[in-house]
Amino acid sequence: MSARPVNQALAQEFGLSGEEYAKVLAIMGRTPTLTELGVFSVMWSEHCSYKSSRVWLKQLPTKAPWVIHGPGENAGVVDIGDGLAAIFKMESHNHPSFIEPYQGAATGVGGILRDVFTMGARPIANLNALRFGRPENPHTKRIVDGVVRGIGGYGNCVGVPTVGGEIDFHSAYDGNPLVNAMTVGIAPTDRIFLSAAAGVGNPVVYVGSKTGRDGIHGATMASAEFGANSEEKRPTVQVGDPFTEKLLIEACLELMATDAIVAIQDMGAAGLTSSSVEMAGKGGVGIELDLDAVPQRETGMTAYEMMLSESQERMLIVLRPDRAEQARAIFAKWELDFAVIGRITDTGRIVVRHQGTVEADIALAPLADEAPLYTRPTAETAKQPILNAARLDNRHGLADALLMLVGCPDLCSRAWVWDQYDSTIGGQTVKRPGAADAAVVRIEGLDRALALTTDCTPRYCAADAEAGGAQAVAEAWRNLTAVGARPLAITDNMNFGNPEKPEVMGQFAAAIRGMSQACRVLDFPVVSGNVSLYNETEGRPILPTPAIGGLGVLEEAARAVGLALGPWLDLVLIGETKGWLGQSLWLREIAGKEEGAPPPVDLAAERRNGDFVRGQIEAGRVRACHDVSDGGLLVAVAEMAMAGGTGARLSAGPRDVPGHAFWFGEDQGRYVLAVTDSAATIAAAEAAGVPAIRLGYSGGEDLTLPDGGTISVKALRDAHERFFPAWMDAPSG
Amino acid sequence: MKAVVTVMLKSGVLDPQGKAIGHALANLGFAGVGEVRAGKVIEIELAETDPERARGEAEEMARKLLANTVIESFRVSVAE
Amino acid sequence: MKAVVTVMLKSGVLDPQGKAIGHALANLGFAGVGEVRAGKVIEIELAETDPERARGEAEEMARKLLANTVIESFRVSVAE
Amino acid sequence: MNAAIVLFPGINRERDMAIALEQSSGHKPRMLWHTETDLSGIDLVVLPGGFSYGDYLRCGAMAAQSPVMGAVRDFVARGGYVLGVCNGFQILTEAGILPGALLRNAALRFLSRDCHLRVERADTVYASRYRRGEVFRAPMAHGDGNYFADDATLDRLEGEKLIAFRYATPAGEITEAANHNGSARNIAGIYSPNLRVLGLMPHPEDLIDPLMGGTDGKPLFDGLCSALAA
Ligand SMILES: Nc1ncnc2c1ncn2[C@@H]1O[C@H](COP(=O)(O)OP(=O)(O)O)[C@@H](O)[C@H]1O
Ligand SMILES: [Mg+2]
Repeated sequence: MSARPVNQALAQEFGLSGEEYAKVLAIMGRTPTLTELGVFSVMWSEHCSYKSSRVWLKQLPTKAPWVIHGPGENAGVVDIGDGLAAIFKMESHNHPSFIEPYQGAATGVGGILRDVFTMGARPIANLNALRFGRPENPHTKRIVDGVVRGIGGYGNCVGVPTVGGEIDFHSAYDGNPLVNAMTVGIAPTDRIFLSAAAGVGNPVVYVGSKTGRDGIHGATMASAEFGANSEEKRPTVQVGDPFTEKLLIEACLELMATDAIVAIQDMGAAGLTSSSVEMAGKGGVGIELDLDAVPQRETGMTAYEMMLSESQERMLIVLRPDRAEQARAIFAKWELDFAVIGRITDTGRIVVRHQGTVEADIALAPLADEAPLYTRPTAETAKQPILNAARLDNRHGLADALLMLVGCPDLCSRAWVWDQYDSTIGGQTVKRPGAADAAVVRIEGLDRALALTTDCTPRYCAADAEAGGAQAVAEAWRNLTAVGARPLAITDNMNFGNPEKPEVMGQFAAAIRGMSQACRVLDFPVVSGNVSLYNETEGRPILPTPAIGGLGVLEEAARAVGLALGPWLDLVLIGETKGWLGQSLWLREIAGKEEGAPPPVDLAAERRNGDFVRGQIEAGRVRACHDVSDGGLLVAVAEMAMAGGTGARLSAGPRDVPGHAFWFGEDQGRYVLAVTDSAATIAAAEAAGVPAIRLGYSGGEDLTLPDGGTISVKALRDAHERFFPAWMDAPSG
Repeated sequence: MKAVVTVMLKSGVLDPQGKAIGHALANLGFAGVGEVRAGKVIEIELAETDPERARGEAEEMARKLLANTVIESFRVSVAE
Repeated sequence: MKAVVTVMLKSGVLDPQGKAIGHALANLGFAGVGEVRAGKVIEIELAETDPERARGEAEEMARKLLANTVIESFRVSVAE
Repeated sequence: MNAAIVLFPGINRERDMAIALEQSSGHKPRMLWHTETDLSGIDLVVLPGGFSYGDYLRCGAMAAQSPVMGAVRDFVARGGYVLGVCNGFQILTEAGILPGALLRNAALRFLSRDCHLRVERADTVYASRYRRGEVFRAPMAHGDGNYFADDATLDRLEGEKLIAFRYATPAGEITEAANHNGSARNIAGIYSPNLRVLGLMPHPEDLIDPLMGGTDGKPLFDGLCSALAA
């Protein structure tokens, strides 16, 4: 490697501040080598060290009797009964997906899968939470196309069904789309694999794909040694290889059925560096690596390059020495590279050798303990006024407004998207995308099923991050409840702008506060998550987007309810309606304004209403259920009608709420139930202290509105299904 | 004229397809197979009759649409 | 030696990808674009140093694996 | 009945298939690694769905060259029963065991949705539990299911009544709109001349349980398993 002197200037290029570099010098007691500087810079990066977010993340509730492993492991682990655990996490791949949408999204899926199967779980479901710029923005179409193909391309090939997710459009994401991928896996509770290394002398084994110069620290791009490469600038984009990932899943699970593994960890961000440092650090041991043994795809790679490469589809394993040959045979069968590249020591140091030279020798404890931790300044975002619904201009009748809403980009059918995702593979998908508020996936061979959802309403978070944070958690809980599941835990993906801006850090802190309150009241702890900061272009941050991935359990998959409306049922609204139009989609799409305070979440009412609904579902009294969210009550009913191909006749709402506010307001904590006997449901609700009113009944081919308007279900579907195919498949650039 | 645009992954970028093809050729008993790279070729009939202008046009097409220059490089040849 | 195997769909086989590219090029404002066909190219490093034998080897690879002659035709070139 | 499911690297619907076969036959099928060549004692070989070798190069191309496929070819020659679903169908055409080829879907996108299949003949071990002309539903999940063969081959398939299923409307009409992937003559599946090899693109094995939305695919396995059990 060409001699670039290691000094403060280089450290800064690598992303370390002057103060951070001074700490490095103090820890090392000498000038670090290039490789050592690389190790510090990636371990102390925002991505690996959570230096701006850690103080806030600590506030999140993470415990419950059913939580087996909370944050701190590769993924969260919860007990789901029958001796099984669900292992799940969500992770962002925002920046790569902007640069190269297909590969960025694909490798995002690959990365989160590895976080889950590295703990011993067979992945059984994928979900994704996506935010894109305005459809009118000329780049958006290309990004949507690439991201959707990439998610499908990877997930379909590895054979994990993609069963759910969400998509929003907003100009704030024009230059910075969000791609958050979630994976859920299943393992026996007594066969969960952790990453803490142990056993002095135990071999450290590298398996999977070979290492190339993929995604090495952007800073090196500018350094001299690549000058010879002429105009072919080295891309930071990694290409995913889902075929190799599939082999890696099967090989790892086969090895995990033996007792060969002491510790295992995927090589994610900062590859070999973070995996080896974290495994040894967590285990309180030392580690020695011999880079000559690392399987390499390219020639002449330096120690620095190998330690920082982010080549995909690789894992690091500490093995029992007497099982190394057995492990080698398994990986040979799956035609994957397998190499002993080091061993565990008792030195508490990481020592990296390459071609006879010690390229790095760092004490692990200070690398972890003295990692920077910032309590960055925060500033509150001014609260917006509560809108008075009665004063809002209401030019459109219910029917016109409904047709516009069900057809708008944020509410229209996503079938074009999920048709590109294999949702049935595995043969266990009880509720596919679009069939219910949460996806429901049965556990092979059992009656038990998991309910899964992702949720966040960024426009609420932008107006009031605390209310928005609470709302995101509450909506996830509500969606799980609406299929009849018992919500267990969440994973989160905190997508925000530049944390050095007090307003952004203020949003972050407020969102955490709101989430924490909701998690506490709903008994819905955070067991894993991810933070993605610096989501900005040209100084303009994205909307604060704390995406929530929720997981719940159903003892009996057969009891899961969907949202498809059948004929001749009573429709009952659960929860209170004040007609909250601030930050509603009606306000944005129909009145053309984005303003006002977002709907508040009454967490006690949320819990009461949800527990009541779940009880009714468990008792078999509910034929269909749908939560009321974006677009409000009338959109919820229309969605049930479209899903079931059945119309409904709705009666007038209460007199004290204006019609448009009643039918399009986004008050929280509400559900629409389709039942055979509304009187019984309403009586039970009253007994439980839960507001309930009859909305009307189902049947026929039309939706008849309380103001006399009528729309056929077919017309609704046409409006609902038009946007995506017309936008994406229209022959244009 | 006919322009032929060949699009390959840049060197250094992982080529999973090429890798798998190389494996398969070895399994079929072909010896002495080194690196295998897989790419795309696009043949375009052009109304343009001047070779240099045709090449220029095809290069622009490659930059704008046919190649993803973040990870791919291309070469153009013209014939007839 | 390096063998380059180019695989194209036979002329009787519909090529929706080529058609889609043609459409997209027209939409980007390229005029005078006629038929567009999309195919694959596979570059193979061979230990073989004799051009004729290398070509023969690559042709066999194409027949056995790289092309499906029900729908595709191929051509081989060798270099270096 | 002794059924074997072949595992190629990258295959991923083998579990779905095993569940369907076990449910209809009462026996767990054997799992056969792609390097095995001994098929003695086996009554039915299944090539399941997935992405063998990542679907790189062409779907099924590399799997078709596996050692096990030589054995499957002999097995077919001896009159053995072979079911190839999705990637399995692609492998059968790539191996030349069934005619034609599967091209990219006409719309150039992966398609995962339910389709309707019309049963073209019911006098086979695979379709005996359906009626001729009956329509059943099955999930499809593929990017390359666009069946292609030259006109002479298509005419022969029609003449010899070797078309197993066609994409249809729920009412059984053979329309362009029902033909999601653009297949020649709406062909979703074909038989070998002795009617013992069936290749089809959709996944009846993923619709055998009311909980997953229906049991339309179950008669195929019930018919097959009871015929081969005899
Ligand atoms: N927003 C968050 N909320 C809760 N836990 C988090 C959050 N962000 C990160 N974590 C936890 O911190 C640990 C490190 O995360 P990460 O660096 O993304 O892991 P990996 O490198 O395995 O992908 C994980 O246990 C993760 O669950
Ligand atoms: Mg990890």
